[in-house]
Amino acid sequence: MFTKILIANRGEIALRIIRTCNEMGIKSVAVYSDVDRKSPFVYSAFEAYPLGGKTSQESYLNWQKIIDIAKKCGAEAIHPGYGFMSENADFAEAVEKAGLVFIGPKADSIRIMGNKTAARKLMIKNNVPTVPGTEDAITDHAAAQKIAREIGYPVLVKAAAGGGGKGMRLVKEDKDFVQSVESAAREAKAAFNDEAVYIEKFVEEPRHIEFQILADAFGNVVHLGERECSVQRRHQKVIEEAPSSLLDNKLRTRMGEAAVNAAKACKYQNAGTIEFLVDKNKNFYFLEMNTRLQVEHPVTELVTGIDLVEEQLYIASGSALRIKDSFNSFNGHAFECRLYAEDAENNWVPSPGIIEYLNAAKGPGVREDSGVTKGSEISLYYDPMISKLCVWAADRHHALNRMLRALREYEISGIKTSIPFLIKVFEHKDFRAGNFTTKFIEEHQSELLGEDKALAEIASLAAILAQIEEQKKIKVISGNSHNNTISSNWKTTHRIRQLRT
Amino acid sequence: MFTKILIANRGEIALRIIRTCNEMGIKSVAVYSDVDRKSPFVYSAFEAYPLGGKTSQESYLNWQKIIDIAKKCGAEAIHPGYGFMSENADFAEAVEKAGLVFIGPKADSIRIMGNKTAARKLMIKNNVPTVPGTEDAITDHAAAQKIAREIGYPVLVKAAAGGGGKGMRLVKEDKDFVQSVESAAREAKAAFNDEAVYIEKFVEEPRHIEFQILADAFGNVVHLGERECSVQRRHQKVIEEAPSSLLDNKLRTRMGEAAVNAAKACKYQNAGTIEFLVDKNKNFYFLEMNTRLQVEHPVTELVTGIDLVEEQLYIASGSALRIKDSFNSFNGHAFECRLYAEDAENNWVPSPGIIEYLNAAKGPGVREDSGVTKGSEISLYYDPMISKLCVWAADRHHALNRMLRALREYEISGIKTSIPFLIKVFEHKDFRAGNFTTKFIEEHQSELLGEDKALAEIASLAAILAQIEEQKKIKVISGNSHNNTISSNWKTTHRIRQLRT
Amino acid sequence: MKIFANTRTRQFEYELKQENGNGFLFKDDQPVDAQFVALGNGRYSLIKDNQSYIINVSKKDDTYSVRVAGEHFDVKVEDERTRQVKALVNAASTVQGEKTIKAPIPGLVVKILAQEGENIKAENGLLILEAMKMENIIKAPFDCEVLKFEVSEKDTVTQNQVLLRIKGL
Amino acid sequence: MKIFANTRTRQFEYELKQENGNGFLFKDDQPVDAQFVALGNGRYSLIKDNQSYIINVSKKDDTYSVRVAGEHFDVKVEDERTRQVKALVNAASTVQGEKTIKAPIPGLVVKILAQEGENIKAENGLLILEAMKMENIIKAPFDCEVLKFEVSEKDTVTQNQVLLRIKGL
Repeated sequence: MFTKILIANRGEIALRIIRTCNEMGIKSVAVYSDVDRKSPFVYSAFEAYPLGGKTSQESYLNWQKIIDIAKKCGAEAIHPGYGFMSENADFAEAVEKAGLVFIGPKADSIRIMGNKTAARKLMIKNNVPTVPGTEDAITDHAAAQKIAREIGYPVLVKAAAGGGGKGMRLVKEDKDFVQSVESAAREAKAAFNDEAVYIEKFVEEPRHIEFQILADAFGNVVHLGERECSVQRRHQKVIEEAPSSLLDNKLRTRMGEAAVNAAKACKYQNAGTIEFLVDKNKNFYFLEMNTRLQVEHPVTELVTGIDLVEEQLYIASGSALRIKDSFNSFNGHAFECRLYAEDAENNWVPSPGIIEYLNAAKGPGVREDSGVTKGSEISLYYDPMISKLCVWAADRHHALNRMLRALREYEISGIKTSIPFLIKVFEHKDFRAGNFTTKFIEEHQSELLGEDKALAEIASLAAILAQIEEQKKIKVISGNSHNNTISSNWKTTHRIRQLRT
Repeated sequence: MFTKILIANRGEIALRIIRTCNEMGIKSVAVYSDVDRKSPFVYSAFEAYPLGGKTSQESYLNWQKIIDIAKKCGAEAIHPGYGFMSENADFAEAVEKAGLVFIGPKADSIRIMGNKTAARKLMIKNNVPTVPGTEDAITDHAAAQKIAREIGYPVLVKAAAGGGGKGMRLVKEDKDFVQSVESAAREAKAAFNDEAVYIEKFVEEPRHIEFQILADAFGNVVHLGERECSVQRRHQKVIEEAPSSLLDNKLRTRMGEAAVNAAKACKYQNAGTIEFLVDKNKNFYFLEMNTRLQVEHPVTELVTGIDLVEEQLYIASGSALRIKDSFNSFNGHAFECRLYAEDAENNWVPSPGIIEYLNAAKGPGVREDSGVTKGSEISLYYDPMISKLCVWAADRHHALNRMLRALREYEISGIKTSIPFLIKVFEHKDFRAGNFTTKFIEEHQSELLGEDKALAEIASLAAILAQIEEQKKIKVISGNSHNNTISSNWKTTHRIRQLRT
Repeated sequence: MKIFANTRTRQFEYELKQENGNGFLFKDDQPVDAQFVALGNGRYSLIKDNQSYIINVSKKDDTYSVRVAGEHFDVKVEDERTRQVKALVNAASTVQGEKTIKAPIPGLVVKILAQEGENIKAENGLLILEAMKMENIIKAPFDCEVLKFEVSEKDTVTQNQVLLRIKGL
Repeated sequence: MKIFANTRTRQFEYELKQENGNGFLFKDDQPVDAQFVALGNGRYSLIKDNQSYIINVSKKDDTYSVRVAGEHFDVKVEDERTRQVKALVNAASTVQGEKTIKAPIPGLVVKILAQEGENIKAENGLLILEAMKMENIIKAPFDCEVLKFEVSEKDTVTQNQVLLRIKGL
């Protein structure tokens, strides 16, 4: 096993990896941009080295510097996290050339699965079902439009090198095509330095269901079951759960086999994820493979009891898989909410700023993987995801209610977050019933936004009392509270919503 | 199921119960002393009513007022938590007489199991092994001393109505007997309004292993396996775990059967715990029954997936047990650390004060049940336990390392806590090997205290830099840090201890 | 004195009566039964009609940002006097022929899509704003002439900062 | 200038050199490679020799209470000057025939076990102090006469508060 590893990432995922290192007695090395000097992942690491700069390009995408630091500080391996260089085959190769271990798959696997068209061809060859669309990446926008017209709208435009919704556009009408492709290409160029895109058919009533796999250097591959990530906004996952409320054991077995075949087809090693779309007739299609640890890996950890980062480290250090069998049953049910610094009620604008107070939800069944703390500044330089709030409970019903409890309990001020929006999703009858697709947010937007009247009244009263308190001129005396008696007017209707589960 | 319940308790356990209420859509009612007005359990409850006063006698032990509030606010049941009136049969009876449900056993069961001598007789009659000692409670101290001499020292003096270490004394020599009995009786009088004590033989190389049981109104009883609570100081539990590293399946089955028999013998209902001592030859003796939810119930929840408070509510509302079979195997391993406001390095003095900053451990496998937050004042009026930090992992080895990670990660300032001491316990080779008794702390005290030299040096440097920063006259420039280069002197020996697992 | 609290979509009206330095709050002529206890760090424990709430308050400019039970409200508090002064000020201002386009979000100007002096049709792009790695196209609200860009490509802008001036056609 | 930091059991010595308003810290004549960045709330990120620590500092009287890696240290910081002043003061003070017994913990005086004027043998109880529901007997450190109790039963006392005065026999 390694004695020291460098983490080429930031935020919650860097801290997540540091925690496993601490538990395994491995020294963790953080690298950080100027903006991140005060971040929890920097002060939680065993060692920390500055990369300088503010933008990703200047810091977390600065390969050579990162590899130099790793070599000089005596790290034996580099963990790329997700995003940044995690799916960059050239980086993986450079790491290996420098005599270090890349904690992830071999460059060839990244390369083929990172190229959507090559991956698609490989899947077709290996009998893994795929969505109709272009075989090759396209840089000629006029040619792309021609193909889009042939497949028929709506189509998806996707960055060939992309992931995580960046450089992705849904095009419903021909007139929007050119602008969408240009914008997607520009985003792709900025994020991945590759402007090629490809076009595919948009699947009807799709649900996003993905399989976690683990593979070692000896050809052993297992899957750890599925995660459902259908609740998305602008192709960004918002809520994930395991297991899926859609799958029965038969479908799980078939999809699990396809996932294992996909991983074997590209000679995969380490942890990876096969993403599928499942349509309204329970047909499933290979969407893409994420050749790295996923943001949403904690829900799998919660229902399998496996520490995926620990398994990654064992595999990367040359061990054979310690898990011998694929998972077709799970312990309980888990949800993850991504907490974004954004204001859903104000057209989802980003909400940068200083976190003035933070008191996370705690107690039974709550797990938080956060990258911030009280006093942290949320900047515009990086992803707006500040934390992942997860719950575990014995079944989906209890997990839904536990997440509602945790979201309501979570105190944060100074910035706005997606929590109020997430609460409305967890209250929504269709989501609770497991009756939803990737279009859930789009279709129910109006029900998922808006002010609760009773709570608005409480907030208004609080604001008035806070202002009076601030002015320090008057002490407001309660109509009743100093009598130590019980209020005569029982306004219990007030907070029905807060208790609805 | 109930629609509203009152919680006749404070601190972390009140909040624990509120959380389950919130998840079940049950309205929770908090009652609070003047000292607790700003406590998390008060502002987390659905409703909150003042009891007035500061001492327990004036507030949480003020039965009539609590029952009055419960009736007036429309609560259907009262949850007593642990401590205070949770094992007071007269209170349970008064609650029932007021037409409310007491969330716990019937008064008769509390009465017989709360009277150590009656409980002992009942156990002997039902073939549950017991420790040699007095059959009856004693108020005549001279007579008590006579019996102690007959049994032979060391003996334990215990409050007949007691629990949780209050009113308990270990007497090693005859000359200390009278003072110990008087002191124990005084504590017992103050805490339980009953000064009777009893005397028993002190078991050799004892380990404290207890079984969680659940019983319904229809005579169904199951056990949920054991918790080991051998790490104690002054008879107060400090660390608990499930399962025990001592038990094999054979012993677990025998003890589990004895536990179920003990519960049946007293016609028990609701959640309860049968405490046993296991001696060096794996003989086990009934110690006492705790007729309430235990402080350490979370470790059982973590390895069984059961929400014990939810089960308590189902049983109290008249449902038959939803769990049909006793647990003889568990999912992974769990530890609980009780975090006390005390300074182990300074003779364990209490450390009251304001919590200036608090950032609890988070991430994979960490559960915290805390009764405080940043800004909370730890007073001298109540128990010094401020929080329970729990971890779950796939096995004991991983759980040990995860707890070490969590304890080191836990930021708290303004008061001193037992964390540094707990770290040393989790580092100790005998504890790690599962090789310990209830005398562990006493026997290893010197190894479990003392300053780590490398960290003392870091702390000293930090104090100097903090003082210079405070004076704002000089800006200290690092010998190296502004070069963005890697330090040439690799002092990695420095923090070996921090990584030892 | 009347006090008004406005959330994004609602207004609540209270009456504050003063006596011997103490204040008494009324709503619909009924005394308000509310204990409001500061916990520090912008936190308050509110017990209203015996119901208990933890409230987080953060003030930005003249807006109270209030978190309660997981929900989030921006509340503007005004008393009668401030409201009257404001009404006078508003009456004095006149409508301009020009319109400014403000940044709806803080972000980075990645591309300017129009020229000064150019006529742009409604819904066509004026400028691309990137925030947290997502691009947002700022479109013309109606057919208009671009008068002046107040920002350049690569500029970082704050929310509500003026991006450009246009004139309706 | 020399600076001394004392934990309960150890002393560390540093040298602070000043130049143009900047300070340079040395230990054993080597420059200290340490970045110390305030995060607010008494928190600091210390990176020393590239090793990273989160530090919580809380000051009480003249003691810095420092948490690092789960450990807890009470550190007293003194520079050469203060140390010299202190030495002078200490030299001036003389040993008293009387001794005070101070409260080792904060708590409640539940019972006074001796009378003023009474002679008490070493290890016998003088007073019972209760804190957080546990009783602690304060015993005579040596054979002594009780001169005066400075507290009464039911009094709440702080740590280091004088409980009584005794005189050795």
